[in-house]
Amino acid sequence: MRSRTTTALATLAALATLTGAAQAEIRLGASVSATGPAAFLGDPEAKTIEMMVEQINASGGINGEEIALTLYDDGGDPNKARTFATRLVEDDEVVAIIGGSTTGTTMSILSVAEAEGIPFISLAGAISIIDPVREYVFKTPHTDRMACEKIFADMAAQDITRIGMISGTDGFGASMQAQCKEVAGAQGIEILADETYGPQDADMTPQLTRIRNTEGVQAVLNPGFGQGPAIVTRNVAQLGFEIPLYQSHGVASDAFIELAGAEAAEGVRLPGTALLIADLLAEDDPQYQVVTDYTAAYREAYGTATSTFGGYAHDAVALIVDAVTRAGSTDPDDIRDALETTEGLVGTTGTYTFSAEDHLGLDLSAFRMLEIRDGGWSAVD
Amino acid sequence: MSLLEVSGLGISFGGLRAVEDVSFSVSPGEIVSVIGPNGAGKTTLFNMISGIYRPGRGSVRLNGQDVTATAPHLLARMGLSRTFQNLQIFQEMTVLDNVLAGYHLTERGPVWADLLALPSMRRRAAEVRRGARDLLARVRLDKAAEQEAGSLSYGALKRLEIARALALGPKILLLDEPAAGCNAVETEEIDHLIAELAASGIAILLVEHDMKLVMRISSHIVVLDHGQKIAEGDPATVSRNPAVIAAYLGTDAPTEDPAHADG
Amino acid sequence: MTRRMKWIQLGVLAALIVLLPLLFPSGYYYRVGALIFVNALSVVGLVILIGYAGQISLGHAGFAGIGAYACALAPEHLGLHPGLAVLLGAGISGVMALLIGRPILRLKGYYLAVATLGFGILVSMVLTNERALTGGPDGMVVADPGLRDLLRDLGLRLSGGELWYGVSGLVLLVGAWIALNLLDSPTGRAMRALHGSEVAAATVGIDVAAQKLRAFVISAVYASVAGSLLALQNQYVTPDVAGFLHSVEMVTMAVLGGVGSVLGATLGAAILTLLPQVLTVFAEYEQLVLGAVMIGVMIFLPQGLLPSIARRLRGTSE
Amino acid sequence: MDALLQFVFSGLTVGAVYALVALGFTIIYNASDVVNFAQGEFVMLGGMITVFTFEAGLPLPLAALAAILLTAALGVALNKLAIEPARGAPVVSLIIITIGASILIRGASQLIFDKQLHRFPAFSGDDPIRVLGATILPQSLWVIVGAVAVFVALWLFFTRTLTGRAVLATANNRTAAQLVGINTAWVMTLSFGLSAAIGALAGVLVTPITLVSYDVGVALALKGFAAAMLGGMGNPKGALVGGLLLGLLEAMTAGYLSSQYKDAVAFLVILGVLFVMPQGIFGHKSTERV
Repeated sequence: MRSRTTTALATLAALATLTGAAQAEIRLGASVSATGPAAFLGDPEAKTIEMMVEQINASGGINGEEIALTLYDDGGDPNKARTFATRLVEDDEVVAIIGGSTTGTTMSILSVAEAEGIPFISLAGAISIIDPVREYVFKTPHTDRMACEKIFADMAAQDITRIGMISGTDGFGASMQAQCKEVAGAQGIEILADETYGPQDADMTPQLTRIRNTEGVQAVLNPGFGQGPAIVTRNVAQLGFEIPLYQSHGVASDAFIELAGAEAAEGVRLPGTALLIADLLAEDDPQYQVVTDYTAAYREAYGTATSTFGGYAHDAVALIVDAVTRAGSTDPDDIRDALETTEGLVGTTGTYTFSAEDHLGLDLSAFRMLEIRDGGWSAVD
Repeated sequence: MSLLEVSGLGISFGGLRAVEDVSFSVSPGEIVSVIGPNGAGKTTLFNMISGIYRPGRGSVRLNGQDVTATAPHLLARMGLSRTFQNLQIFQEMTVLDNVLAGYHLTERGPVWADLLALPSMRRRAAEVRRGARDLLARVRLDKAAEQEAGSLSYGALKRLEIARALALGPKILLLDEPAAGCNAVETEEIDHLIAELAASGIAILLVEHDMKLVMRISSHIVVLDHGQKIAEGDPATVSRNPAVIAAYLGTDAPTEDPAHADG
Repeated sequence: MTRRMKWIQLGVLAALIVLLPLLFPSGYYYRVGALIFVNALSVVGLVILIGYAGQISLGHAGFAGIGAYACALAPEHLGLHPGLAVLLGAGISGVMALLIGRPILRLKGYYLAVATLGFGILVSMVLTNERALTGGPDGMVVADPGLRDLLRDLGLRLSGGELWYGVSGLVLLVGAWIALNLLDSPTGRAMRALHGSEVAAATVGIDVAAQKLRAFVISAVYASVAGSLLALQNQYVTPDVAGFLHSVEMVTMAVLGGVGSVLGATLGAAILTLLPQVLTVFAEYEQLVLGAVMIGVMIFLPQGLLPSIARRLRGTSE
Repeated sequence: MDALLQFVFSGLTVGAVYALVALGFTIIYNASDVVNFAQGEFVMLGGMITVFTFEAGLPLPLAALAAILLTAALGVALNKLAIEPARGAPVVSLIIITIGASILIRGASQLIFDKQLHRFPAFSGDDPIRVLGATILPQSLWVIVGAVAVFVALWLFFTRTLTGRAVLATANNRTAAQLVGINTAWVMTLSFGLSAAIGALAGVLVTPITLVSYDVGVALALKGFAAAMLGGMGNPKGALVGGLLLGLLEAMTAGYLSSQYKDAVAFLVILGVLFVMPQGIFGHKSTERV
């Protein structure tokens, strides 16, 4: 029994040295949900991080030093995420961490990063990650609250004031549902119906029928990701709704149009990033270069289109590269300080300007209201 | 006064009357045997008396108290114990543990004493352990005490079941074919054991196919056929009863005397 | 199972807990060790339920969830110290097990499996849906019990990893001691007896329903305490802790290591906890390997790893 | 009123999916007393293989057929490699083995296929059919008809064919079946193949509605298992009724009570039924012989 455990530990130790064996100067850690229920988020994130590190090293690294990436797959399990965060910090001795595809895994990594003083850039949506501001924690995605605000602003512009909501009970959907309910009042939106569905449900017509039968509903909003929103979109078409359907940034990818079917998805609106409409961007758009470069590189490397979530990871890597370059140091505290003084860094999601009070650094303008027309994306504003 | 009183007992399975209107009684120290061809309803009768099946009709009285359809573990507290035709041994426990389980009512105590291994629990356990070893010696299994029960031979398991049933300190013992599968020597041992138990005042109710054994030790015999009692009386009377002879001849290979029809 | 065997097993366990840190190259190993101990604790509970009493549960993560959320909620809403919240959680789990166990445990085999599964899913559903209270699927923060500060004031400086390694190891030892006590006690014998034959157990006076219920309640308390320990050391809790997959993981650990054996349970917990850590380089193959291991062990070592190995070491003398 | 009808349509669609999974459970349980928790993976494979062969250029019916045959072969392999070698193992071990198989298949699919969601076109288009103000998709009818057809076919198989009766005989008493000359190993092979094929068929039918990805199997297996237990494990009638009942229950709860707790209500009802009828609605009571 003892010898067996020792062997297991020796294997562990051997593997640990193996992964860190590159002896490179900049040790970057990542823990994302490349498999499991949040693989939808984590898979493009993992691919993006790996691809970018390879690119950077191929072009000579940062300040002449290569990045040694240690990337773990936490499978969406917060418990595993915490273990991997500990491993990154204590065993792999990384100088910065990217990751936390979901709010749950982010919160687990966050407390390790804070305790050990390692800068951490989260890829999850919840506002609670950076509000209140924590010394070492930053994030790249817009908050769910911003998505709600963007959607409600678009509704208000069309004189829509009373809506029905149908949300997934997964982390993404539930978080956005709560945020939307919080900000709705302030933007003059009244939520008349509030329905939910499980992440694996096959049919949402009962919930949608309830919404349809609610007097006065002018639009439907569906926060969620995965197959749910595609099924909701198809069910809405099936039931012959005559009111507009809004989706969230959770489905902002080409795959969504394919899954929901171009016909059913026609006219669906959602807040998305420049990434989705890379080919529609004007060449003088500040994001043009970064977005086209990234989407092209991703397609070349993996043969598929990337998604908004891959873009979050892209921006996180870019932020760290920028911070290390400016800091001229690989000390975690120096990187943190440099991160906090990031100014005007253009990413795929938006333009980041961090400060001691703001560890997100995006504003609403980072979101673009998109509409699905003729089976493709088009910008509304 | 009789210890066990069965009156009008009957049960049906899916419309089929397995046992119908059976009555008899057993007194302390008495050995009553239930015999009959295969499928006569003997085991079913046992299962009703010991609370495993709920009788459809009739009543069971133990020590004057109505215990019809009482749960088996409550009957055990009242001093009713049994063995099984198809062995019901705790296979993965040691031989000693099997008998110790039979002492459950004596050795049980508050659960926290067991969880924390309090001295009170250890004292109780030590006491019954001595009794258990004695019982094992009595059925000649003392050498196998620490073996896993599943590794014993069939005959040994039969004896183990009797030892376990005795651990309860029963007032009445139901033995379902205790000698089945035993060789002549083992059968004789069981014969002695049963007689000894009866002599010590325990009431014995016996189902057995070995007619020599039954005729030798029974004080009273109840004969079942097709679920009904067809005869009753002391061994001599029953073995001369034409109905009994017919029942056996009708079902089994021809035998001149039911006393020799074993199996 | 003699008393000597009990102390040998406890001694081996204690020696492992105390000596392993000498081999730890970094603080991360304390974290892995602590996880193994916490998992082993809930698995020891399942050894009592599945191994001793022969009853299955596919919903025990539900109790872990109750224990975990007790530590998250009680300090915030009742002002209870997190340490006491562990006891509160254990109490709630025990009472809950008592209430649902009575009707559920009448069921056998797969019917019991689906009923316990239903219970587990109900708990995780409540934790997921009652967002206002539990933070929903995103989870919630668990207050620091202040144990580290307390020890520091007493002159003992420990890192978070070391502290929870020690605490989890200690609780596991206590849990193993209790489970081993039970094994060689009237209650333990009654449980194993009904596992062997319910009818025969009843005829020797064992109240089968009551004993099953005892095993269920005790194992629920184990799972609950394990859930609490996990929440306290993670300082964060999500409904995953109560999820179906966690239930399955617990049963797998138990069966893999040897469902009748306390040390085996610890081994099973260690293997399944280490597997994803060892396979990080081949993370894509993790599920493949896990599935193959589960099938392979059940076919080739049906008693579980430890008992099968022990049997092989003793030779074929029996 | 049209709302009620809409709920019924939804419930029947979802219920038919559950029933198809539950029917798969039933066959294997009958032949071997094993509840195969990898049943959901058969459904997943049916969908995934169809998607990938279809995208590779095979016509849809051929792609579906390929998926069903390949999955059936995998079912047979599962029996030969994992179930038969563990004959006589306790329930817990069998649960672990089949859950292990399900994890293994999922892990392999993730490597062989991908982690994305997929669908292929519905068989008869996406134009909803209107009935008294409610609507139902043609594909839903395919699923419902599929479930009923599989049930009828199974019922005929079990009652009218010699092979089917051999399966039932094996279910009742393996040793006795062997004694009367039934090749129980063949019965097992047949059952696993058949069950996997039915699972794959379910996957083919439902993918246009529910979409498919490598990890849809777990949820389907859980619901199908629950449905089968609700109806009474081992009884095709129970599987069909249990599945439809579960689907309707969820739809009605979502429609009239709370969509948040529709799964909770479903499980509460299952618990309630089992308390009253410990063998499920159509399950038969077994008496222990002592």
